Amino acid sequence: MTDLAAYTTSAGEAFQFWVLGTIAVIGALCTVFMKKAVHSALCLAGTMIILAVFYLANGAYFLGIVQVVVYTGAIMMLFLFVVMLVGVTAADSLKETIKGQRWLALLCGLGFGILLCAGIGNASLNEFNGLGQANAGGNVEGLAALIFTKYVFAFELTGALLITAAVGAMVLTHRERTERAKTQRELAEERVREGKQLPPLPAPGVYARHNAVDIAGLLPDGTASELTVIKTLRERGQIRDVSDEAINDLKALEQRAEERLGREEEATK
Amino acid sequence: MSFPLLTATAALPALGAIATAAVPAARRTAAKWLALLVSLATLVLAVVVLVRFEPGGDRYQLTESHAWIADFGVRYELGVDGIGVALIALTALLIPFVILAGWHDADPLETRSSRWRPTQGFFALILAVEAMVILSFEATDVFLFYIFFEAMLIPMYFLIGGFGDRAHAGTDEKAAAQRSYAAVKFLLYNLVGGLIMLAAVIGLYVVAGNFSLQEIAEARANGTLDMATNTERWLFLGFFFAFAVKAPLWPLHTWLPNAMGEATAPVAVLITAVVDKVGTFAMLRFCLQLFPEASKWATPVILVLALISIVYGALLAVGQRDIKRLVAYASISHFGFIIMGIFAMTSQGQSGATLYMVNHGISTAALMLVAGFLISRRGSRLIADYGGVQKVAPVLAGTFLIGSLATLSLPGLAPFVSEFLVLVGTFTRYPVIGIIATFGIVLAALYTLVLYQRTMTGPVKPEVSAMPDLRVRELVVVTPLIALLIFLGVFPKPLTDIVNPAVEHTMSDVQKQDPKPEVEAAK
Amino acid sequence: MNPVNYLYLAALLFTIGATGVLIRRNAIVVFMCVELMLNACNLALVAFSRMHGNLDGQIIAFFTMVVAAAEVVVGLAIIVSLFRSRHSASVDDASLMKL
Amino acid sequence: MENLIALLVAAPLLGAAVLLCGGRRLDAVGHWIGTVLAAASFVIGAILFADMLGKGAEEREMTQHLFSWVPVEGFQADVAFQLDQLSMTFVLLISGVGSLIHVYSIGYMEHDERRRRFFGYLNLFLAAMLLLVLADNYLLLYVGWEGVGLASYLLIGFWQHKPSAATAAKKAFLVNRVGDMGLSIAIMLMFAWFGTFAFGPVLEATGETSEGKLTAIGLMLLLAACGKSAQVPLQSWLGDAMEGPTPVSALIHAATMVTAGVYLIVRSGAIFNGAPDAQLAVTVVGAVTLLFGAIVGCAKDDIKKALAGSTMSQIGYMILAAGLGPIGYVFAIMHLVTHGFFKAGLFLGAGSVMHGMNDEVDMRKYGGLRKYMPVTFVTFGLGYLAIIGFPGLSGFFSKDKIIEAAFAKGGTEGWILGGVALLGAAITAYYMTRVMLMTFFGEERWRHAPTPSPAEPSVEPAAETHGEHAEPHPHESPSSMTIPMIVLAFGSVFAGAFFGIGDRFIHWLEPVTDHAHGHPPVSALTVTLSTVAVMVIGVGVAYAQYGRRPVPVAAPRGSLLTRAARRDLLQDDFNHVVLVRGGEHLTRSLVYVDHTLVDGVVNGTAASMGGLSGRLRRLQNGFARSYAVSMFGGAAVLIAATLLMRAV
Repeated sequence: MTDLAAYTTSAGEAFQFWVLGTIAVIGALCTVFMKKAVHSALCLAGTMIILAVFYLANGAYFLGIVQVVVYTGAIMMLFLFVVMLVGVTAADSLKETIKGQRWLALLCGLGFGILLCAGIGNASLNEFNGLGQANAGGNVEGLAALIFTKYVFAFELTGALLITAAVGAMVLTHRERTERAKTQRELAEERVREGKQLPPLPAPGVYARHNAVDIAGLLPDGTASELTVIKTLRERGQIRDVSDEAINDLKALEQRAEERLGREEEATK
Repeated sequence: MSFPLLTATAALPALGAIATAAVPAARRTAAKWLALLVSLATLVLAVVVLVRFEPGGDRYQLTESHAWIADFGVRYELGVDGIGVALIALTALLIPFVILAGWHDADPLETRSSRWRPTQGFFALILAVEAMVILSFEATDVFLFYIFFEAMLIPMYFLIGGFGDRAHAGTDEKAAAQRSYAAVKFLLYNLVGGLIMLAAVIGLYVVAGNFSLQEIAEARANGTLDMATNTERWLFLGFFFAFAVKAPLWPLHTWLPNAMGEATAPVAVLITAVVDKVGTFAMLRFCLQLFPEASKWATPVILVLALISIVYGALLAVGQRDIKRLVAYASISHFGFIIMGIFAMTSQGQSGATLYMVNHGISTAALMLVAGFLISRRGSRLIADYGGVQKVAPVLAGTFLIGSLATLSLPGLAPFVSEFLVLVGTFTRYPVIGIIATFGIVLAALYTLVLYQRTMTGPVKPEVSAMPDLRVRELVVVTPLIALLIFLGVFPKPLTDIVNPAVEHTMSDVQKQDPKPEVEAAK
Repeated sequence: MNPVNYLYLAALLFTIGATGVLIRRNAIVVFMCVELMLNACNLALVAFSRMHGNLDGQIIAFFTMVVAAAEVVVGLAIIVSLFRSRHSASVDDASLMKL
Repeated sequence: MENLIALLVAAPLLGAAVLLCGGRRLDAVGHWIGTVLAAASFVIGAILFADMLGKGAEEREMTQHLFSWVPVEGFQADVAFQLDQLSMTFVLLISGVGSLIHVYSIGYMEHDERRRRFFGYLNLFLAAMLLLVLADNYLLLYVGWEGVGLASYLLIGFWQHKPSAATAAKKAFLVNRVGDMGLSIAIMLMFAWFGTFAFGPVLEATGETSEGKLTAIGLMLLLAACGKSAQVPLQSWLGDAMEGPTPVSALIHAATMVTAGVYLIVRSGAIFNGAPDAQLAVTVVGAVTLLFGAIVGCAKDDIKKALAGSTMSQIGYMILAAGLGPIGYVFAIMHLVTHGFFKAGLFLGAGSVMHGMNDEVDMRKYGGLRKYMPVTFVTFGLGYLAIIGFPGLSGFFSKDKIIEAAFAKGGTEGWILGGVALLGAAITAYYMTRVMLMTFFGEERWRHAPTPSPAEPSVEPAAETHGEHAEPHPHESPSSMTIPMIVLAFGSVFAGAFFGIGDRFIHWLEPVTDHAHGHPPVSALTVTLSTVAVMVIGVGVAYAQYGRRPVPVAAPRGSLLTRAARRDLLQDDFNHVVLVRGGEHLTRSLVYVDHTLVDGVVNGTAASMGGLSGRLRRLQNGFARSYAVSMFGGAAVLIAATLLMRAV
């Protein structure tokens, strides 16, 4: 009885595993196949939360919490920030540019997965003893005891690694100014020399009834000018074309005039 | 434990090379003198070796032996037999002349920066080559020999590729390209040969269990170590291939004309007179001694190849337009003679081959160095650019003529003795080959005399009309060589006395007797 | 249920992540896939630690997280500077390794 | 006494060394040094000769062993000399004529700035030639053999700035080298079969050797002799060799060097005696050359070339005689000596004529010179009478004996050879008379004919002072030139009689060459009479053609034979077309083969390697992701591998 229990888990956990596991896999797939980086990030976040649950279920309470706080809380947010910074690029499209890359990748993935499963399959994983006595003094205390005794060196090293990473990130992102900033005059002269777009870019937004940033300014012939809206919005396809608004307004005006005239005909009768 | 004479003989130029390389850029002349003095000191040591060596004594003398790589039984074993002594003497003798002849060959071009130090490099490399060559003549440990046999290539590569004729020094792009091509070709050919030999060396170790030439040879001799026929043949081929490339034997010869054509005359002398001798020397010492049966097995093929080399090299020499390439092909023909003499397996042939190594070294040095002086004056290697030099520079022409006559092995000059010995030695065992080889002497006369006629005689060409005759430095280089040629041609006894015992040893290695003359046989 | 399933799940996620790394061009998404792979490993480690009944597995998982964090910081920094320099976050644009 | 032998060689060798290495400071006295040393060698020779005469016929041979030259296992080559009657004859001839020609050259080369070197070369030649005849083994003889070849190369090409001279020199050396090849092969055969190549043992060993081997050796020796003695088919170089200064032509290409082949054959008599086939070959070569040279001699207008042709034919006589075996050896040598005298004299005379005629060599531009250069005329005339075998003069005795011996060969070949010899005598008389008449008699064709640019560069003041195209002023040569001519003329008159009467020469040489009396089918008197008869006929014909009628200045087109003869019977053309052209094509094609085939194989391998790597390089497309794929695949493969390993 006990050793049977040793080999299986409770039905509740099984249920939880099958449900959440499915979702986790779906999330992972979405991460890979979603077109927009934001969506991938969100799906990944979801998968991570589910994993956190699994950690908890496996008696890794500390890790579960850390997973939620550090990963889902910090790292994924970091990702989102970067996505925001970078904006949408042509790289987002799922169209493959390298010949045969996708099929190769899928093939390798498939084979790898199968092999991995096979490996797990014929690995002799018969012993199964839960974390009963390991977590007896509390999971966090257990971890702490190990980290600060057995793995203290590794711990110190990771600390050093973190600091290095922080410094490295700063170094990388901090842009070193090698040449002095161009003055207004120089910029102007440069523009004249290049000869394209001498005056400042046209402002977006005809009619101030909208949030004008996403509305292309109209050229004299009524078509929208690309120059007036920022690239990212354009690539996200979030620009609203209002070039036909004027016509709509005109239609509305005529309609109203007709209504009024019609009423007057009735009056004279 | 007496004074390690052999080590000293090799170590001196090695240290000299380092010292020369270390001379600061400004002190160019100092570097030249240093190199010259070191080479002369080496010559003195070589003479001491020559004196200390007793022709009648043991086969290997002045031996030294220290453990080196104990795990693989590699030992630092040195020792010389008569052949080695003669060749060491030749090397030590030629290097000072090479240095003197190349006195100005490596002066930096004004265009380069002052920190550029070609001169130091040039002379340091020459000394390095000398050290390695001498060591490979001394090494009696197969692995040790292999190391120097290969290491030699590195300085040679830089000497060929780095220093061209003053005629078209570095400035001329095309010449530079050809030069690097020649250098790479030289390197690749010899490397391939060396690698195959390395495989054979390892194979030998697997079979014999150590690298010591003497031990293996004794074991072979008294039957304690018997190889399977095929093993022996494969190992033999491995060794022979490397030596045939170095020697060079037809059809592995094509690197030599390029290398000698592109390198400066002194370096060309270094190649053909010194470095290539290691190949023929090694055939005599390693192939015959370690694999006597296989040697006998391969003899017919090798003789035919050597014969082809003789005739083919001579014919191609006739066809050349370039003085240095002509000498190169002549050397190929001569190496054919040497190899033929070695594998004729008669004491005349092998003594002849050994003498030939020495004499060919001296005669080619004489001819090539004079040709170098000629080229440096006119700035062209093409025969067609010369004519009537004899009128304006008689001494130059005279020395050139003597060099040519030595090359066609005129009786009274050293090469004749060796060539005739080789021919006789071959003839007594393989008459047909001997007779065909004799055509070589007619062809030799053809190409040397055509060369002399086209360059030295005839109406004086305007380009050469202002050509100065030999200077003192150049005379100092040429005169001793010519004197030596004549002396060894008239009285080669001192040389033969040293060589003969060694040859008898080799003959006994391959268990061959000279064919008895029929009249005595009849009696 | 046999907790070995956790391992199968981990393997699956890892493979998906790896494939993602291979087929996505947006550096950020590639990065996310790497994270996914790391998480899969963590899951496996946690499962192992449960099987063996000691906390070493969790410790390793913990270290993995820390390292992942560091890696993310640096990686994202790289991506940002890359984007700055060549106005694109596509990994294919950085193809200077070609001869 | 023996120790003097080495001095014979050493004296001129020393001279050569001193003169060639001495440099310009010796220019003033160089020629005297050379002459004195040559004379010294002659004096030593004379002393030895006197000593030799003092001994009995049998113990006259002396030897001197200097040192062991090439001591190698089973191969003994010594520097040792052997002086017997045969060598002695040559020594006297060489050093004697040599010294005379040294004296002559003092005058002849007076105005050549390279006279010192010329004398150095002459001494070198003397040394080599004496070494050749004094050596006691074939290898040392070979050294002298090639040494004289070198000397003749240097002297023919002495005026190197003339391309023709340089080419002629090279040609001479090369053709000689072909002969040398024969000699060296012969030596190898001796070594292989007898284990030695010293005269003594070899010639003894001939007894117990098969005829075939002796024939082989003999033929090889014959090849060598052909090369050195300008016998068909290797005769082509002699004509061109006339490019050299005239004293050289007299000394080397008439008196001494070209007779080395005769010496070789006579010296190796024992071998030939044992090989009748080889002997026959020798006689045939001799006979053919005899006619060949004579015919060529008839057609040449260049006085030296005409004399060269006659030299060829006279040596043909000697070779013929030498081929006859014991009945001929002595006469071969005898004719050799007398020929040495009169032919040298003739050449010196020719030189003297050219000396007076601005180096004009074309006999058609001579004529009537006898009253301008009487001494030359007389000496030349005596030499002429000697060579055509005028009764009583030296040529008569020697040539007549050879013809007898030829008949005495017996059988049809005896008749054939004898007939050829007779015919040769007639032709000799013809062309020599022609030379004589064209040069010294007839009207003075040089009066109005402007001399074309001379064949030899002007080294005399005559040419330098009144330029190239001025009309020549024939004048007698200085005494330094005439005295040797007189001496030689004296020799050519009396030598024959001295040797022939009482068979002195036979007794002198017999111990070495063992003489056998030949018995011609017809009486000796008949032979002699017929010889004189054909001589008279030859002279008569020549007189009819050139004495009676005026000689045209421009050579007439002449018959086909004449034109062929002018071109050395087309032998040169043959050589040129077959050997030179063929060789050129061969070498050129070989150069191509070497570059494309032998080298191409290697470069081809290299190129294919390069192509392969280039194709592999495509895989490196630089996209990180494709690298990642390969990594991933690799990982998969690794896992598979491990699993498999676990499985099995």
